[in-house]
Amino acid sequence: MKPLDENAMAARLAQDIPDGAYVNLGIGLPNKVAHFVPEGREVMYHTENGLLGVGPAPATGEEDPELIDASKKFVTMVPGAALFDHPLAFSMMRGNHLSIAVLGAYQVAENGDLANWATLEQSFPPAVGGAMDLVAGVPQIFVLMRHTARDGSPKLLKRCSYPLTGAGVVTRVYTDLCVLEVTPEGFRLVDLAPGNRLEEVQSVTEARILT
Amino acid sequence: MKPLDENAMAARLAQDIPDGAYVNLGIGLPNKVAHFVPEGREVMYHTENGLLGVGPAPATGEEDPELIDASKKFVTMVPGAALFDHPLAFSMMRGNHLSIAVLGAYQVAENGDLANWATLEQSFPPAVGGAMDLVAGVPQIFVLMRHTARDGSPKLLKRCSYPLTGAGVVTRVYTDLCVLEVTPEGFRLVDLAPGNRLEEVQSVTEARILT
Amino acid sequence: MIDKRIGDLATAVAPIFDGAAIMVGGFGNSGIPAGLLNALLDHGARELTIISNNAGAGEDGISSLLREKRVRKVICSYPRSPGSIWFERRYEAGEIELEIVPQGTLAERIRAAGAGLGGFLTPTGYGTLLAAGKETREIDGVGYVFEPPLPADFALIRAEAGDRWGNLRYHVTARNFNPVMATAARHSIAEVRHLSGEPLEPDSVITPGIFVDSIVEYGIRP
Amino acid sequence: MIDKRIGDLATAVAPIFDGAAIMVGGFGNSGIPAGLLNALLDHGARELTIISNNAGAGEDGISSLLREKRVRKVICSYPRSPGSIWFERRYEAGEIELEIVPQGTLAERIRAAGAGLGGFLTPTGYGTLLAAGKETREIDGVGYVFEPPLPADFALIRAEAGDRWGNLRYHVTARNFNPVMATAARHSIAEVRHLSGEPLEPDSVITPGIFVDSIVEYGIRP
Repeated sequence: MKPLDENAMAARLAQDIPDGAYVNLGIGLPNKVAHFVPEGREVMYHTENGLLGVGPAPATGEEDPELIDASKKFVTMVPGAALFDHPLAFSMMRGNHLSIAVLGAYQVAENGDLANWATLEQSFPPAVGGAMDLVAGVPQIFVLMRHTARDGSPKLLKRCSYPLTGAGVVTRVYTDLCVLEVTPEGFRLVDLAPGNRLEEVQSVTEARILT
Repeated sequence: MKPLDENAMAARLAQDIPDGAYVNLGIGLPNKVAHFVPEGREVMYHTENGLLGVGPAPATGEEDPELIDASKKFVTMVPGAALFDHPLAFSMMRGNHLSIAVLGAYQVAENGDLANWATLEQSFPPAVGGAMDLVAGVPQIFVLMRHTARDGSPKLLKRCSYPLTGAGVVTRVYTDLCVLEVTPEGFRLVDLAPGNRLEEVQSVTEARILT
Repeated sequence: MIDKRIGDLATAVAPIFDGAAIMVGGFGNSGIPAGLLNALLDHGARELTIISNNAGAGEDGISSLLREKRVRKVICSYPRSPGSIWFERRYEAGEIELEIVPQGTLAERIRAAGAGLGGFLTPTGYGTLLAAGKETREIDGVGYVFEPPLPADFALIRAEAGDRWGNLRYHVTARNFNPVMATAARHSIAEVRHLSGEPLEPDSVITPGIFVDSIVEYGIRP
Repeated sequence: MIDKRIGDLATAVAPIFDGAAIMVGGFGNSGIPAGLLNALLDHGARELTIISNNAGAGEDGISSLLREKRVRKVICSYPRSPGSIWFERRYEAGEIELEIVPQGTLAERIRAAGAGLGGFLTPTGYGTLLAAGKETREIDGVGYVFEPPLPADFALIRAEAGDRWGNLRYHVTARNFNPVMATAARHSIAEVRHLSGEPLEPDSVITPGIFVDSIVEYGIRP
C-alpha cells in the first residue's frame, strides 16, 4: 500500500473545503488543513477560544502571548476576523452556524459514530474539550486520521469500542489510504489515495467499504 | 388626609436608595426617582434596552435618536456607563445582579403579590415588557404608586384581583400617604406622610396595616 | 471570497416568502431596520409572523405591515406603545394572533434558538397567567417555567457599521435585540448606516459575520 | 461613590474561604489571572473546588494549587494539557475529584448561573458517557441532555483594562471564559493590566462593572 504522508492527507481534505466556508480545525493533524486550501478560496477558521478568522502562525518575535488557538499555539488574525467570548463561540458550533469541523479520531464506525475523546485506560484522565459540542451542531464532520492504529489494528469499525463523542455524526473520513463518505448503508468509497487498490484498503478496514 | 405630590413621593423613595446601588426604574412615576437621590450618592441606573449608567435627559437639540431608555425617552450616559444587548440586560435582572427595582402597580397584596401588567378588560391588549423578569430576579422590589385608584378604590389589598406579575415579590410600597414594608405577617408601617394619621390611611386600605 | 454586500434593499428582502416568521430588531425607534421594513412592505409578502419587542407605532415599519394586513401573528413583549394604533385596531378586530412573552424570556428564547439549545428553565412568569399550560418545575424552593427556543426564517437587523464579511457594530442602545436575533434566523439581513469593504476592528465587532447572510447600506437614521 | 479598586492582590483574595468553589478564567495561558492565583497560593485556602477550562500546566497557577494539595475537586473540560503534571499526579493517586464537562456545556452552565436560569437542554453529549445518569429528552427527533446551572463562590478574572466602576475590556483571545465567569460568582475579583480612574468607553466594555466586586492592577502578562 502507498499511504499518503500527513501533508498530502491534509491537502486532499482541503480540496473539499469550499470558498466562503466557516471551518473549525481540531488539534494536531486537522490543523494542517489550513495550509493547503486552494488559492482563491476565502475560508474563515473558527477557534472555540473566541476567534473567527484565525490566520497563520506569527513570525518569531511577533507573537502576542494572548492570541492563541484551541491548540494553545500562537496565531494571527485575518482581515474580517472577529473576537468573542466562550458562550458565543459555542453558539456558533451548537447552533449550526459553522459549515465544517475537521477532527481527529481514535475510531469511526460505519454508522457515523465517532470516538475521539477517551480510551478505556482508567488511569488516564479523560479530556473532552469542545469535541462533543462540535459534533452536536456542525452539519459536516470530516474526520482526518491514519487509516489504522499504530499497532496496525483497524480504526474504521462496524461499531466503536471506545466511549463515543457523538452518535451518527461523521459525514466523511479522510485517511492516508482513501476518502470515505458515511451513508445510511455504511462507508462508501469516494476515492483511493494514488497507487492503492480497494482490496488492500479493505483488508485493513473492519467495516465494509461500499463502492 | 394630606397626600404627597408626585415629586415628594419620588423624593421619599429616593432616600432609601443607598450609595453604589444598581437600580432599575419603571416607566412613569418611578422614573422621577432619579431626580431626588441625595447628593453624594453614586447610583447606577439600569435600563433593560441595554444601558447601565443612564444619565439625565439631554438638552434640546443634543438628543441622540438611538440613545433611549425603556420608556423610549432620550437619555444620556454617566461616567462609568456600559452598553450591552438584551440577553445581558436581562441576565442582570434575572441573575440577581441589580439591587433595587422601582415599579408602578395596579394592585399590591399583603403577601407581596404584585399586579402591574394586565387588567381584566378583554379588548385591551396585555403588555408585560420586562416587569416579570424584574420581579423574578431583583432582590428588592419597591412599588411607587398612589395609595388608591382614581375612583377611590383601594390598591393595597388582601389578595390581588388582577393577573399577577409575580407572587410574593414586593418588599416595600411607597404611596402618597405612607411607606409600608411587606413582612411575613403583612404590611407593616414604616412611616406616614407628614400630617396624616394611621386610622385615616387604614380607612382607604383594604389590607390591615400593622405597626 | 466572502462578500455579503447587496446593492439595494429590495434585493435584500427578495428571499422573504409568504407565511415567513420574521424577527425584527430594535426597541422603540432605536435600532429599528426601517429601510428593510419599507422594502418588505413594497415586496408584498403576507401571512407573516412578526417577532419583535414592540408591535410598531405610527404609520411606518411594523405598523405599516399591520395596516396593510400582511401580518397573521405577533410575538412580542409590549405591543401597547404610544401610537401603536394599527396593532390595536387589528387586535380589537380579532384579525391577528398575539403571543405575549416576557421581554427577558423573549430574548432568551431567541438566544436558545441561535445557540442550538432545546429550551431552558426560567423563574420569569412562574405563578402567572403567562405560565398557564406550560411545564413548570421547582428547584431548591424556586419555581421555574420551561421555555422552548424561538427561531425564525428571517431576521431584519439594524446596525451602525458593517463590512463585507457581515461583521456588525451598533450605536449606543440600538444594540438591544439585534445581535441575538441575527443568531437565530435561518437567513439574517442587516441594514447598516455605514457599509465598508474594509474590515471592522476584530475587538469592536458585536455580531460576527457568520450570523449575517446579507448586508445592505441604508444611511438614514430614525 | 462606586470605587471597586483594591490596592494589592493579597487584599483582593482575602475573602476566599476554605472549601470555596472558585472559577478561574483563561484558556491555556491566555487570560489566566496569574497574579490572583499566586496570591491565592500565598493566602492558604484549602479544600477548594476549581472550575476552569483546563487544570493547569507547569508549576504556576492552578498547577501550584494542585501541587500544594489545596484542591479537592476540579470541574473542567480538558485537564490533559501538555505539562499538566500536577493534575495528573493528583488524579492518578486518587487525591482529587474530577468532573469533566464538555467545553460548551461548561460555558453555558456558567452562563445559566449568572443569568438566573434553572438549567437548559443541550444536544451536546447526548448518547455518550457524559450524559449517563442525566435527564434526557427527545424533541423533533433531536436528543437533548438537561444541564443545571453552575455557580461559584468566587471568580478570578483577568482583563486588559478596567476602571473604578469595575468595567472590563479584554485583549484578543484572552476574553474566553472571563466575561461569563464574572457573571456567575457571588464575588468576582478582576486583575487588570491597566487600571484607571477614568471610565472605559461605554461601547468598548465587555464586562459591565455590575458583575465585578473588586478590581486590582497586575501589569505582568503571561
